[in-house]
Amino acid sequence: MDLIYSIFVDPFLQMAGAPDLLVQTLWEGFVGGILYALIALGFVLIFKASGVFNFAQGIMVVFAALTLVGLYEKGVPAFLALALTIGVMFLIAAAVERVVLRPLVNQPDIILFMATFGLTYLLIGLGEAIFGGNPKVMIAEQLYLPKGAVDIKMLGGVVTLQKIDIAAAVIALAMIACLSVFFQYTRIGRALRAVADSHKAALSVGISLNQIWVIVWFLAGVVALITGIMWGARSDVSFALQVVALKALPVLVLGGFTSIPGAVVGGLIIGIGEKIGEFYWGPLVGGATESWLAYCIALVFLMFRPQGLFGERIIERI
Amino acid sequence: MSALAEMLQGEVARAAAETLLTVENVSLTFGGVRALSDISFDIRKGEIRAIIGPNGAGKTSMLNCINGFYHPRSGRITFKGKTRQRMRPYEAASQGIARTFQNVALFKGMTTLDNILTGRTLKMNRNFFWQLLRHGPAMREEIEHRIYCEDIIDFLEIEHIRKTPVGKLPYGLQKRVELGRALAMQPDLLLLDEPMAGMNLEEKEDMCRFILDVNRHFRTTIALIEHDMGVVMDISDRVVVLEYGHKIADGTPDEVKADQRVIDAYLGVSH
Amino acid sequence: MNASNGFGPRPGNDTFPKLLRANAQVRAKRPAMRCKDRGIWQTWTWEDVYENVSLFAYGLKALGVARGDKIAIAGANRPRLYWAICAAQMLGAVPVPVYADAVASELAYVLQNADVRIAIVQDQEQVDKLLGESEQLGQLQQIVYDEERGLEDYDHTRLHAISALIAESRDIFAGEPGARAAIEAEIDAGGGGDISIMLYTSGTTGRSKGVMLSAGGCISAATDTVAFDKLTEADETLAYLPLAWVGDHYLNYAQSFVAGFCMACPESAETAQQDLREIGPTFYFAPPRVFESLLTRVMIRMEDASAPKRWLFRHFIDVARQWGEKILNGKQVPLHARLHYGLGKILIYAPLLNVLGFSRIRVAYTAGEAIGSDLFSFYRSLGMNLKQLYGQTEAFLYVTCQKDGDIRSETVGPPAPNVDIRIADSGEVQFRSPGMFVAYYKEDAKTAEAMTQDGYVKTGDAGIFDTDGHLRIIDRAADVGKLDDGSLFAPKYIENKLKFFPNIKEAVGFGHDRAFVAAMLNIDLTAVGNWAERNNISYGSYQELAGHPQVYEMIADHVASVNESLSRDRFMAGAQIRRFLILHKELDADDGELTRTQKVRRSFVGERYAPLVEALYNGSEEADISTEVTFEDGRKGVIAARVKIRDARTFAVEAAPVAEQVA
Amino acid sequence: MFYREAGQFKTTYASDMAVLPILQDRIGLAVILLIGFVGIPLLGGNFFLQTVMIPFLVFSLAAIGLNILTGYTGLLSLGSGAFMGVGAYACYKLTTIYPGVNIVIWIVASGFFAAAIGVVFGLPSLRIKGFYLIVATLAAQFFLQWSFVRIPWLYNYNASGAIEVPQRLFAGIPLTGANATPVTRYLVLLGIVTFLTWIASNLVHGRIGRSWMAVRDMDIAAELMGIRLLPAKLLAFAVSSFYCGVAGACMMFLWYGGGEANDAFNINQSFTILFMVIIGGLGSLIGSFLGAAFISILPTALKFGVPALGIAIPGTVAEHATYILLGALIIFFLIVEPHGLARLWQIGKQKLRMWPFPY
Repeated sequence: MDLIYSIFVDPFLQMAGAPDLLVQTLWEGFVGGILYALIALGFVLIFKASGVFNFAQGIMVVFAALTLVGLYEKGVPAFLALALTIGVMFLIAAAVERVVLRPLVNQPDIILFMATFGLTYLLIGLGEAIFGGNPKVMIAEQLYLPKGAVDIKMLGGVVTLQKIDIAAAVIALAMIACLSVFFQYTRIGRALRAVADSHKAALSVGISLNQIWVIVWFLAGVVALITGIMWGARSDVSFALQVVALKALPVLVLGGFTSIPGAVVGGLIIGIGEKIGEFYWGPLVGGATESWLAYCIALVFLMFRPQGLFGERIIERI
Repeated sequence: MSALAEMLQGEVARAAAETLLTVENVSLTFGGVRALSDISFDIRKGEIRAIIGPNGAGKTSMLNCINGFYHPRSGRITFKGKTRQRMRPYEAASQGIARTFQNVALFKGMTTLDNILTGRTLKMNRNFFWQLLRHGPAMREEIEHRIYCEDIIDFLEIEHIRKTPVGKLPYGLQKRVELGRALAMQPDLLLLDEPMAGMNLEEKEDMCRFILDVNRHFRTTIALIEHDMGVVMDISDRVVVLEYGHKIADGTPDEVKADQRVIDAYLGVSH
Repeated sequence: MNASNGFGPRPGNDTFPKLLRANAQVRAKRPAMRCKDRGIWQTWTWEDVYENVSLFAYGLKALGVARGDKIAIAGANRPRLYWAICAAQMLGAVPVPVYADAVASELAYVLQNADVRIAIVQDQEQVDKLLGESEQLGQLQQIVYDEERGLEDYDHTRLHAISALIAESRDIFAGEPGARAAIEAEIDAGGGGDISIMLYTSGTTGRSKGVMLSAGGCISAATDTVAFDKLTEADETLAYLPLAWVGDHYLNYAQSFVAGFCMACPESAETAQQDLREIGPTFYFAPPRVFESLLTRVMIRMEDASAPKRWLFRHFIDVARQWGEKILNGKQVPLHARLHYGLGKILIYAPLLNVLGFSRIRVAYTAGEAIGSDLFSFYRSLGMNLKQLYGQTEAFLYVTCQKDGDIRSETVGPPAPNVDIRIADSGEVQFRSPGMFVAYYKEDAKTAEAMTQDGYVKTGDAGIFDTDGHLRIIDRAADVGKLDDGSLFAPKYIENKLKFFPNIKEAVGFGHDRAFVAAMLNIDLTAVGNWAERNNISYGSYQELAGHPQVYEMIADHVASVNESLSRDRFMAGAQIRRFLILHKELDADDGELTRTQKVRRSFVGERYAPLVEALYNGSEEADISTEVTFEDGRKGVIAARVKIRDARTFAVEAAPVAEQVA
Repeated sequence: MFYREAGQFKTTYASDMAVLPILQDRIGLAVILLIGFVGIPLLGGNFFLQTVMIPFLVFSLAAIGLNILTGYTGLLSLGSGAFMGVGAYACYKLTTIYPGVNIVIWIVASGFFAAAIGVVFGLPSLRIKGFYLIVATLAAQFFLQWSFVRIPWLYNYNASGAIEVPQRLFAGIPLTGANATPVTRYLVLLGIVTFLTWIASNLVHGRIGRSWMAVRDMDIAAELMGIRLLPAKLLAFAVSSFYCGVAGACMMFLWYGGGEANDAFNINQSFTILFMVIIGGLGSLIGSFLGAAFISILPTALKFGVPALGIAIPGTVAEHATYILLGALIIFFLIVEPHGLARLWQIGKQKLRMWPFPY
């Protein structure tokens, strides 16, 4: 009886009781969700254009961040380091296209998927070999990212917003906006969209498939870098992030593999969902539910909409 | 007068006795698009029934409704006296409806023999624990069904590819294997979706022979979709003609050939 | 006739049904027949076969088969058809196997000629042939078939399924014990003197004749050779040769009944190769051309192998060439050679034989035509005990056969056991043998022709005994001629020597009553085609390739080496080839240039290509020819060509030709 | 080259449908088993058994499990690590509650618990396909991993929070625990693996295996053949998890001799096993072994093999090298032979059968 109470009544009473806490939690969730969305975005970019389910996105984030920090530690000025890192991401993109994608073209999805697994291990190995395994601190202020926090009095309480979080949210949203514009209005963007539908179409636009792959993987790399910076600034840069990045999966499942807005919405649902869940229901089961709650949320959604939130209903033909 | 009435009664009674499957006012829609509207026809025991029509006439959708893959929005389908609204494909299968597909749907990773053996799945009932051993009863059952499949293999003259993975086979043979797989189910009603699509003349002739033989030997009722009018008219007893989801004619090949609407419908389509 | 020459039946089981009954007792559970069907080798033990044959026989009896009736049997090698043969013999009727691929009219001729009342056939195809010829076949009363497929809707008043017959009799046997006894009685009633089977000779000349063979004779002959080759019930054979050919009846049917071994029937002609590989027979027979095409395919397949493999292959094949036969013949061989050969056995020979399905072969025979020494020794050098025999339908096959370990390619070996052979003054080989035929059916005149007064059979082949008593068949006696200088001219002998070159497919030799020997040749399109590809010579057609100068060069060498070997032969040295040409078209049975059994019709070719023959002898460098041909689809057409003629290198005669030897 | 198939003809369907219809293959298997059961225990030192053979066998078992799910039924899973955990913890609880019962029985029995859990997480597979299914399995992975840590009852409230494998005897010989010699543990493990492999091959060669493959190759057609998708898929999940579970139990009791979920049964474990299946070859039992051998032995070979060659490399470097090499190899394999080692094996075998011919 009181179990039912503690599940279905008590949490809501708490919310009502301390709305400021609720808002705080929501905000936390929101920022977390944004970052999930960023990672998911990387997946979406690549999946859209090359149909490859790029499992390596997570490690790309880590790798990008590590490169940035690593370069800085080697004494490279922050923004030069940033530029160089972007260059590195481009090299990676080019290499991936040449070494992995081109030989595997026309292979079944599962094979390409597996190949990105291989890529993941490769990058982990490289990252650790070059930069060492131990966590690093993101060079936030050198990049003029704000630090400290603003306290907002509201609902008879105080909601604390980390400036970095606000920055993260803003930058992320800005970037998402840019990408959507890029896809909607630029020639390359349209070409990329075309590829998603049919490769011939893309060629007709006059861009070779290989170029397109390089471009999307590079874009994904840049997204990864920004994600890495943000995430790094909030916590620190470590390989643990790679497992966190897996949460992009439920996000994608919710948002659909090919939809940018989907990624955002999915990200927010997951982010907020798991924070709320952890904060209000977590204690019941001993806490630390973030590790799995995201997936279960996605699962529940899937049971009702197997094609995700934004995917359209599949009519099976035979 | 009353005699006539009786006669009619008799007629009706016999017709009823003969019909294996009746489709009544079936309609099917995909997100607003009407694939089938208000289709009715019947299939009698032991006949070869053809469903023809221009591309997109809804022929395949019709078959999909019959074997429960699609669920009609309205209308009734009665098979062997049992009427049903919704049912899962495997239920249709277990009631004795087998099916081949427009673009071959074989199990690419498996050999011809294994493909045909899957057709026996419903007839196999040794439980999981015997399967673990694959000896004794399980093996005996396996063999008994192997023998049945070997008869089919012999019947379809595909001995030489018995153990070839079907993925490696030429199209014509794949079609034949698929027919074999359907036959292995010992169906009461066999649905053939364009059994001769993309075949050369020789292969078509073979396939015709097989279809007729199946109908004769196994006394299997057959409903088939086919584009090749010549073939259809030769081998089928009765023909339903669909166009844009509507039924425009139904009757013996000659009747259908004579029907003005059919002629119009086919003027557009090249054959 | 049998009685007179003492080659008649011997005591013991003197008919095949009796042998079957005996086998059903001594080796009841051992396999007697197999047939690849429904994906596995269905197997019948001797017991099963005996049971089925008895039932079958009873069924036939019910259809009115009486002693002395002729029963035609047409179809592929199917156990049920072999049962049919034995069932007929049980009832004292005479089975008459017919070539399954014979066209309706040929079939009709045989059935008519043999007064067949009942035909037992394999399937719809054969039934249709018979029904098609029904007006010629007035005397044909019943047709019994094996495979139901397609016959369901036929009128079954005169049509019966073997399975049905057997099933009915089974019920009867179950019901009344008398039935079985009746069959037993029929078996006992049979005797060695009975006509056991009637085989129609494929007539190279004229209509084919029914050769009647006595049960006792067949069995004695088979008994001798079974002993000769030490065949036991443990052996296995693959019965893939035509039922109607003496070879199949002897090697598979007769010998398996005598020795009690198991014969296996392939699933179909197409799968025969695969089935051979599965069964892996221990006793095997094939005509030379089979071995030849097999070798060709081996070589072609090896061409695609990786370089190291090819090297291995060539290396060890050479080793085999050098030592293999010696080892097989149990000669003295140095140890290192044995080791080297042993290694080759592991790496090449054994696997190769395995892929070909020859791993288990103990005895293999080839016959029918002469076999090239290279070809012959290739298989022997791999360790396969391939031997030659010389035989005839009239002899119930064996006249001579080679002993293990004493084998040479150019002879057919010493007389088979209990066979005595003499060379007539005409040079013709004549023999008396246990299995020799009784007479031609309804052809007493021809029978008399074929026999000498003192009961020898004329083979019609010219032969010579080597110093060590091995028989050498040179040619058809009729064809052996003389050159103007009187030296012996055996066209077939020369032609064969030419044909042993893979590049030469057919050869026709001329020379009788002429100044010298000349030859017309056909190149082998596959072999020469390959050669052309490898030397990137482009060609559009057979004609173009045949006319190509380089091809002429190559062939000229071949002819030269034939002459070289002829020059070393005291009998043949005089008959070296002086001039030759390569024909612009392949000799073809459809044009009547070959018999259906692919034998050259020399005289016919001579007439047809008269201008070329003329040119060969009048020394001209080339000649025009135009001939009517029949195409695949039966259309007729004329092809014309200008054919080049070459002189061939000849060699000094080492020993003076001894023409008087034969004359 | 070693094959002598001439004369190996089948007169019964039983022999025709045998798993190893060719005599030489049966001989080969016998030899391998002989080496496994006799040769290696005699010749292989403890170190070899402990660091090479035992891990190899454990992973083979897990790989077979995942292969049944992914290779035969076509359902992608990233939860195998967790299912292994279920087996391990089940076995731990069972043997603590009933110490009397022979540990081997518990090791195998623990598979059933894994199977049960597997079915639960398999339920979504009816509606969810392809990559979407990964989410379900990830949910399993993380939820289970979480509960291993959060539910102290599972590890008997140990201070360490880890499984502490107790000593269990059979006929006086310690099978598990500190005193169990590698040889005994190896033999027990080999016994289990051999038996379960036999079972697995029976399954995949029979009706059930066919329906799994049918579902994999064309689920729609399969359903129209009368194969019910949900039962087929759930069965696959159950059997797969069973094998993983047993593998997990073996890992803890016969290899690690104790340990904690977060390092033994984490997501990386799931990945590793997936690699084994991919590299080994989807839908092939031999492949599972080849893949397991390849991926489980590679790191060891690097760690100990390279120094053995005289090149001294610090452990960390070796670890990184392993990662890099592994990643590179995976990509390499996918490029040269997407069907994995099993296909290579097949090709090689075919070459030997056709020797000296190329085809």
